[in-house]
Amino acid sequence: MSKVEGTPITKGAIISTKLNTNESIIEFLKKAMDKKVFDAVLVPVRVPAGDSFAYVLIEDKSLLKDAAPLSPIMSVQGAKAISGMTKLGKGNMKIGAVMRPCEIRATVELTKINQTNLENITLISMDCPGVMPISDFLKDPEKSMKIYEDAVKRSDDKIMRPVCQICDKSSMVSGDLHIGTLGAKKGTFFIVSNSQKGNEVMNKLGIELKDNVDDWRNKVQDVFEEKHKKREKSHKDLKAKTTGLDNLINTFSKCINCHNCMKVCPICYCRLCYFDSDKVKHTSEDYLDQAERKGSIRFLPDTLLFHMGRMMHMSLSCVSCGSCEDACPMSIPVAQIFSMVADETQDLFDYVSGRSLDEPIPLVGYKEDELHEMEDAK
Amino acid sequence: MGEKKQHTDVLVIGAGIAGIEASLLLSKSGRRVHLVEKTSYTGGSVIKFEEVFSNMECSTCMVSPVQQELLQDKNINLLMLAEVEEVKGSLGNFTVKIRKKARYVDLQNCIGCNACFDPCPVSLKNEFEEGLSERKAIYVPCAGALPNVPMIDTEHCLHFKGKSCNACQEACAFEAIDFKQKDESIELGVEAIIVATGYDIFDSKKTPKYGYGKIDDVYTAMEFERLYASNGPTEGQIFLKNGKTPKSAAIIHCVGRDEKGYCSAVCCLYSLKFNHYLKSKIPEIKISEFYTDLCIPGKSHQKFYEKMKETGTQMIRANVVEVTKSGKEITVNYKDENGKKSNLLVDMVILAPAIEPKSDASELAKILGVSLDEYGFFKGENQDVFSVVTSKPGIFAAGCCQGPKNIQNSVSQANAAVGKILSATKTKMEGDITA
Amino acid sequence: MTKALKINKNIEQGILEFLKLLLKNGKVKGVFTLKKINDEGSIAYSLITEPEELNNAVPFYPLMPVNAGKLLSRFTLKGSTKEPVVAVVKPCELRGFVELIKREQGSLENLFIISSTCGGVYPTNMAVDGTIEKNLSKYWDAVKKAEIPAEIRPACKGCVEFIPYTADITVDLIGKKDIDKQFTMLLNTKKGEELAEVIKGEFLEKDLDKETLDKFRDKRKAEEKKLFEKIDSEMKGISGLVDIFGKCIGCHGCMRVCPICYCKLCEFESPDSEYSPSSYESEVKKRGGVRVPQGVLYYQLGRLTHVGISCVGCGACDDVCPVDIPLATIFKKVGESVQKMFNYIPGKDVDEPLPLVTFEKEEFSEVEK
Amino acid sequence: MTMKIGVYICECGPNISEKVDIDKVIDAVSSMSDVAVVDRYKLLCSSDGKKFLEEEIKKHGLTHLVVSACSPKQHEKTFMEVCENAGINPYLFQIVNIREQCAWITEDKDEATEKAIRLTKAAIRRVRYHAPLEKKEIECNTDVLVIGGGIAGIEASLQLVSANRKVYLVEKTQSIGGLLTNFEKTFPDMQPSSALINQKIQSLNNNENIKVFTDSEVEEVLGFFGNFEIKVKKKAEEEPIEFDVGAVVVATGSNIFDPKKTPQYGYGKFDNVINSLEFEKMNLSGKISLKNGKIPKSVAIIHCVGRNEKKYCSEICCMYSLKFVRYLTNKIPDVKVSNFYSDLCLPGKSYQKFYEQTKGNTDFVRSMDVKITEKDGKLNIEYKDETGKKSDLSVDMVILSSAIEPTSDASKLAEIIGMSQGDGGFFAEEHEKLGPVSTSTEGVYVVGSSQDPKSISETMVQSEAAAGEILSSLVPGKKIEPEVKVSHISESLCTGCKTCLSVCSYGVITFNEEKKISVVNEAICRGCGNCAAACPSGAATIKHFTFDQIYQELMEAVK
Repeated sequence: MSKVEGTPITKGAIISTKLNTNESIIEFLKKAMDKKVFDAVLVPVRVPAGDSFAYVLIEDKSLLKDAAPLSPIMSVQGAKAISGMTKLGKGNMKIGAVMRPCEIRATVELTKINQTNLENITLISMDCPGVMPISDFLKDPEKSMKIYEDAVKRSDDKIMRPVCQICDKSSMVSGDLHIGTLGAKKGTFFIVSNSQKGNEVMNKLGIELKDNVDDWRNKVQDVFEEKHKKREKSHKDLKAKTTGLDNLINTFSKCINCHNCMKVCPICYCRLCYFDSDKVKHTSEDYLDQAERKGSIRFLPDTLLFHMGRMMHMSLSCVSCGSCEDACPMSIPVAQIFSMVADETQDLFDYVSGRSLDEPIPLVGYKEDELHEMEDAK
Repeated sequence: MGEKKQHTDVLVIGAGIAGIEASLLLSKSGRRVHLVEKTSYTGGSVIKFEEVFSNMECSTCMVSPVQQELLQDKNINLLMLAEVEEVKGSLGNFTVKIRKKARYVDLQNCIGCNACFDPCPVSLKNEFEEGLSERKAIYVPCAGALPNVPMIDTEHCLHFKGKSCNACQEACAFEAIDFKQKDESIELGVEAIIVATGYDIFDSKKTPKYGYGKIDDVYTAMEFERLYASNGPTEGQIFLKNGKTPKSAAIIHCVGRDEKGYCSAVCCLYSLKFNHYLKSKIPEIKISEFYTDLCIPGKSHQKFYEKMKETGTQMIRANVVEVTKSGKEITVNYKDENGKKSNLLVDMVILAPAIEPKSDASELAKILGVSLDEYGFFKGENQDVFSVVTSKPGIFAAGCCQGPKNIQNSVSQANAAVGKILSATKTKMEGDITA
Repeated sequence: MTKALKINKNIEQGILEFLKLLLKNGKVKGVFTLKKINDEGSIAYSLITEPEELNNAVPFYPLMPVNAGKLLSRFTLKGSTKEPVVAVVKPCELRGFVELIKREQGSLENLFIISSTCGGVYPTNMAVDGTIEKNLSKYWDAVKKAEIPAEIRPACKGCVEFIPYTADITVDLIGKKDIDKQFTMLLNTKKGEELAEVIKGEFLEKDLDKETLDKFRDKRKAEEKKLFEKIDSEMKGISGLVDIFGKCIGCHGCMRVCPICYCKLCEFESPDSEYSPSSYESEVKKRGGVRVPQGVLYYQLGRLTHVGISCVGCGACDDVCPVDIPLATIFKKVGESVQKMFNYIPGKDVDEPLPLVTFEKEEFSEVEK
Repeated sequence: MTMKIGVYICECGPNISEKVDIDKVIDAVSSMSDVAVVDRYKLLCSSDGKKFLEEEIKKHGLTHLVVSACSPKQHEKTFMEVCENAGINPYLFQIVNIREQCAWITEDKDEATEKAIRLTKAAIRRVRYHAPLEKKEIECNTDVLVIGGGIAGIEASLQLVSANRKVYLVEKTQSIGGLLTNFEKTFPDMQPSSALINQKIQSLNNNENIKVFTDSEVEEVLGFFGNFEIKVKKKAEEEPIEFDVGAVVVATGSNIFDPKKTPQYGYGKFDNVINSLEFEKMNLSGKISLKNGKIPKSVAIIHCVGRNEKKYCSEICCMYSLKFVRYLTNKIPDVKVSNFYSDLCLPGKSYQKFYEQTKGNTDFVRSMDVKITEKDGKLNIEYKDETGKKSDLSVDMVILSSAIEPTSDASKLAEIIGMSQGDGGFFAEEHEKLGPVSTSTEGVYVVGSSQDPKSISETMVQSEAAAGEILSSLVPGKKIEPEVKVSHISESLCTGCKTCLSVCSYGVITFNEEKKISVVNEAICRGCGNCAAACPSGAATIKHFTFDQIYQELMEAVK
C-alpha cells in the first residue's frame, strides 16, 4: 500500500479567508444554516466547565461560539454520537456533522451494520492533526488548549494520541465533504466533495467545485507516505513485543476488566457484550475445575479472552481512533495493538474499514470463489 | 365414496433408493406401505458406491438417514428376503401373495454386534462384494448394512445341512438366532403397486475382447466401486492382484452398448467419477479413458467433467478396443479417431458396462401382468420413455427397472409414481383422514 | 472478648503458611486472594488450589485491582460453592459482597472469609509503573503507626469502615508495630476457629485495640470531611452537577467496576435508553442545542440512586474514571446521607434487609434539561 | 421442583460391558449434583428395557434422563419415546454413545471406561441445562400455486386437481401450452404434440378446481409451507389478485440460447441460418422453405450451439436434431441433411434406436471449429473434421441446435419466491439426488426445464413427482409439525445489525423496522444455526443447542 486510500479527488473549491481553520469551518456551517442547507449541525463544543468537549447538536447559531471542530481531544467518538441520534431511524432535520476522518470511517462501518441512518446527515471531515490523550489534556485544560493549537501550527504530533502519531488516514475522505488545509496557500483552504450529497450541498451554497486541488492531494500523499512508514515501523516493533501467548498475557495483565475500551469503541455495538453476559458466568465448580487444572487461575479468568474476543469481533472494522486507549485506566496500549491487528486482518480481505459504504464488511458478505476454495480444500 | 370397498395400502417392490423414497412419501401421506425386498438389506445398489457424482457426496452418508427413517417408520411394513409370487385383481383391489424366507435371526433381538460371524465355520465368496471377499454362512453383506442384522444362508449353513452346528447361536448373547423360524406366505390386499426392482450390470464376459475373466486386473465398474469403498473388501485401498499399486489405468466406456442397443446414460459420468477415485488414492496414477461419444447431459455434469480433466486424464476417442495381456503387461489395442491403430500399456483396466434389466424382470412382469419393452425394461404408457405408468392400471414402475437412469431421475420417478397413486385415488384420501 | 490466635511469625510468611496448611489439610479446596501473576509484578485476584502457587500470593497488598466483592459474587452467582473456599479480602470488598448477597447475587455458604483492619489501597494506576512496589515500606510503616499512608485512594483516606464486619477471621494490622515478628488473628466465628485448627499458635481471648483504632478513625473522619467540603464547593446545585459530570465520556467504567452494580443489562445501556431522532429534534428546538449522545447526567444520577444506599465507598469508580471525575467522593457523600436516613450501614449484616429504594426515570427528566 | 437426573447405562449384552467397566462409570457419576439414580441394564432398547426405564422414571420421579448406550442414530428416538410415555418431555433427555464411540473402537478397557465416564459426565452436565421443547402444529392450506402454463405446469396442475386440490395456474403469456405448442411432433415416439397437449388442456378446462390466470405474473410470495400468501398481477388490471396456498410449483420453463452470441454461425447475418425454435415453427406451418420461398435441397444441422458459452450439455439437442432430420425427410424427400456434431448424447433406452432409424437419412460429421460464410448465394460451412483436416460443405439452409437456458426473468422470480439459482442459472433443487423437485424453501417445488434442461417426458415425470410431494405432505385435515429445535433471537440483546439476515439460508428471518430488531419465523426455521454462529451480539441462539448446553458438555468433556 503506497497510495493514500479512498477515491482520488481532482476538483474542489479553494476558499480564501482570514479565519483560522476552526473559525472557517464554523463560518461554513453558519452559511449552510443561513441557506437552510442544514437545519442543525453536530459539532464538538467545549463544555461549560471548560475541561472537556462534547458533541452538541446545534440549531441556535449563537451556540456555535463555543464550537471547536478541531477540538484538542476526542471525548466521545463521533460515530457514537451519530448512532446515538439515528439508530432508531432517520430524523427530519437536515444535519451537517463535522467530525474527524476516523470518526466518519467508524460512522460508515456502523452504517453497514445498520446502527445509523445517514439519510439526512451530511458528513464533513477535515485534515486531522490528531488529538491529545484526554488524561494529558485534563492535567491543565487551559494550558493544554495552547499546547495543542501550537502543536497543530507546527504540525508536530508528539503530543497527540499514540495512534494519531501513526495515523496514515488523517485526510482520508469517506464522508460527503472534506475541508482541506494541507498544501493550502496562506489564507485559503480547500473544500472537496466525495458524494452526490456533498455536491448538492455545495451547489445550494453556490460554491462551484471547479478549482484544481492537486496541491492538497500531493501534500496529503506526502503526509500519508511519511505516516505510513511510521505506522509500519511502530507496528513492527509492537508486534515483536506482543506476539506469543506470554507476551499477550503480560500486555493485558494489568487489565481490571472495566471494559471501558469496549464501551467507548465506536464499533463495539453489541447491546450486551458477550463478556458481560451470562455466558461468561460459571458455577463455582467450573471455576474450581479450571483452577485445579492449572493450580491457580487469575480471577476472573476471561481477561485475555475478552480482549482477543473483542479483537476478533471488531478488528475488521477497527478505525484506529484510539478511544479505547484513552479510556483505559491502566494505560494498556490497546489502540496500538488493535490498530496493528486491524491493519493485518483488513489487508487479508483487501478491505479498509470505513473507506466506502459500498464495501460490505468481509465475513458477512462473501465472494463465491471463497466457497470453491473450501470445496477444493476437502 | 359409493363404490365397493377398496384397499388403501400400497405395495412397493424393491427397497433400493427408488423403493425407499416411494415408501417414505406414501407413508408421509398416511398410507400403509408394504415394502418387499428380495435381499436381507435395504439400499439397493446405491449403498455399493462410496461416492456419487457430481458433487462426490459420500453415498452411504447420503442414504443411511433415509434408510434409518424407513426402518423406524411405523407405516411401512418392510418384508425382507421376500418376493412377490402372485398378483390378482386390479387397481384398488389387488391381492398379492408374497413368499418371505426365514432370516433365522430375530430383527428385534439382534443388536448387530456381529459376534456370531467369527464362530461360523463356513466361508464363502461374498456376492455383495462381487466375490472379492469372503463371508460366513451367517452374515451381513457389508459393514453398515441396514438393518444391521445378519441372515443365515441355509444353502451352506452346516446346521441346515443336518450337521449339529450351533456355533452362531451359542455366540449370540441376545437369543436372536432362531433356527425354528419358518418361511412365510403372506397375502395382502393393496390398492396399487410400485415396481422399483432396479437393474443388473451387463456381464462383461459377453464381450470377450475386453479380457474380463481371463486377464487379472480387468475389473468391472461394480468391482471397482467395492475396491474403493471404505467398507469394502480392501477398505478402500486400490491395488493389483499382485498387491502392487497400479501406476496406470484404462477406463473403457460403453461396454455392452452395442449388444444392448442403447446408451445407459450414467456410464460416462461414473467413469469420470472413477478418475476421482483413482487420483484421490494414487495421485500420480496415469489414467486413460476410452470412449466414443461423451454423454454428460445436464446443468452440472460438464463442470464435473472439466474438473476431472484438470487431473490430466487422457481422453481417447477410440472405436474398436481390445484388451490383451503379454507377460505382465496389459495392452489396450485401439483405433483412434483418425483410424490409426495404436496401443497403450496399463496396469489396470476398468470396464464401464451397460445397465440392463434385472434377470428376473420378465418373471415379475408375468406375475404382475404388465408388459416389458423390447429391452426388457418395464414399458411406459404409449412409448413414453420416462413414464412411470405401466401397461396395467394401478401398477407403476420407478427407477432403473423402467430404464437406465441416474439417482436423481430414479427418485423423481418414485415420487411421480406416488403422485399418480395419490391423485388417482383422492376420494379415499379424505376417507383415511376422517376415518 | 473474642477468641484469637497469636502466631509468632512475620505476617506475610505467617499468613501464606496458614493458607497453604488450609489447602494441604483439605480444610479448603481453594484460596481466593491477591497474587503476583507475572514477573512484571502485575497483581490480580486469583483462585488457587495448588499450595505451591501461594508462594506468589500477596494477601494484604495495598491494591484493589477489582473489588473482590464483585468477584466473590461472580464465583457464587450460580449457587454457593460446593467445595469450601477461603477468601482474603478487604473490609469494603466484604461489605460489597454482603450487599450483593442481599440481592441474591452470591452466597457465603462454604466460603471462609479472612479480612483485616485495613490501611487502604493505592489507586490502581499506580500499579502500572510499579510506584506501589516502591511505596510499600512507607505504606506498612504508616499502617504500623496507625497513620494514613500518603497517596492512597481518596476514598480510603476518608474511609471510617476499616474494620471488617462479618469476617470469620480478622487479622489485626492497624497500629501493630511488630507484625514483622508476630500477628494476631481474631476468630470471630465458629468457621474461623475451625480454620485456625490447622496452624500452631497461642490461643487467647482478645479484642481489637479500641483506643488506637478510634484515634485512627478520627484521622479518617477529618480526611473525609475535607473531601466532602471540596465536593460541596465544586458541586453546587444542578449546574454544579452538570459541570462536574460534564466531561463524562460515557464509558460506564464506574458501573462495571462498582461492586454494587449487578444489573445484567444496565438500564442505561438498554433499549429504553435509546433516544429517537425526534426526541433530539424537539430538544434542540427547545434549547437551541442538545448534547449528543444524550443521557450522560441521567446515567450518573440514575446510578447514584440505584447504588447510593449500598455504596461501600471502596473507590473503584474513582480509579477507573478516565476523566478524573471524583465519583467515589460524590457517591460516598450522597450514599452516606441516604444511608443515614435509614440508619443503614451497607454490608454490616447479611440478615439486615435492604431499605427499599426505587428509581423512577421521570424524577430526573427535568434535571437533565 | 428439584432436578432429578436418572442415569442408565446399557450393557448392550457383552458389547459394552465387555469393554467398559460399567460399575466404574456408575461410581464416577453417582456423586454428581442433581443425579438421583444411576443404574445398569442388560439391554435398554429391548421391550423389557424400555418398560424398565419407564417404570424407573415414574418410580423415582425423574425430571431428566441420561442413557449411555449406542449411537443416537440407532436409539435416540426409542428413548425419547420412552420419556414421552413416562410423562417427561423428550428433550429433557440426552443419549451417550458408549458403544460405537467407546467399546467398539479400542481393545484397551481402561481407555474405553475412561472415555465412557467422560462422555456420560458431559451428558449429565449438559442435560441439566436442557429445556423442554413442545411440538407445535400448524393448520395448512392445501391449495397450490403453479407458476408456468407449459407442459410442466399443466401436468402438475392435472395431477393436483384430479386429487381434488384447488390449483391456481399463473401463465405469463396470453395462453397456456408453452413451447410445446410450437412443435409438430415429440421425439422419440414422433406422436403429434398437439394430441398430447390439447387433451391435457381439455381436461384442465373441464375441471372446476383450477383457476387459470393468463397474461399474469406472480408479484409476491409471502409466508411459508402450508401458509403462503400470494399476489398475482394480471396485465391491464390495476389491483393484484390475492390468495393463499399451501405450496408453490415453479414450472416456468426455459429459453433457447441466442445464436447471435456465437457470431461464427452467422445467425442474424445470413437469411437462411435459423435457430431450432424458428425451424419448429416453420415446420409446424407445414412448409419448410428458404427466405426466397424456394425449397431447400440441402440442410445442415449444427449441434451444441452455445454449449461452450453455457458450459453444459443441454441433453435434448441431439435428439431434437434427429427429429429435425425426420421433419425434413418427410416434407422434402430428396433433401440432403448433414449433422455437424462433436458427441452424440442419447441417454436412456430407445434414443439410440431413434438414432439408428434416422441416421440413414443424414450424414453425421464429427467436427470442430465450425464457421458459416456465404459463398455464391449459398451457405458455406467451414469446419475441421475429427482428424483435424479442414474442409467445407455448401448448403441451402442451416439449422442451429441451440442450448437450453433459464428464462431471462428467472432471477427476478427467484428473488420473489426466495429460491436460489444453481449451475447455469437454473433453479437449484434441494438435493441433487434425493430432492430433485424440492427446493431449499420448504413447500416450493421446481419442475421441468427451469430446473435443468430435460425432455418433455422427463418434465412430466417431475411434475408428477412434485404432485406426489405435495399430495403427501399437504393432506386435508392434517396439521404440519414444524421443527422444534429452531433459532430464537432475544429482543433485548438484538442490536439490529442484520447480520443474521444475510446468512439465513432459508430466508426465515425478517427485520422489525419499528423495534429495529431481527425476528425469526419459528414456524419455518430449519434450525441450521447459521444465525447463531454469525450473531456478534449473542442474541441468536438455537434451541437445544444453547451456549450453556454446549459449554457445560465441553467443560466436562475436556476436564
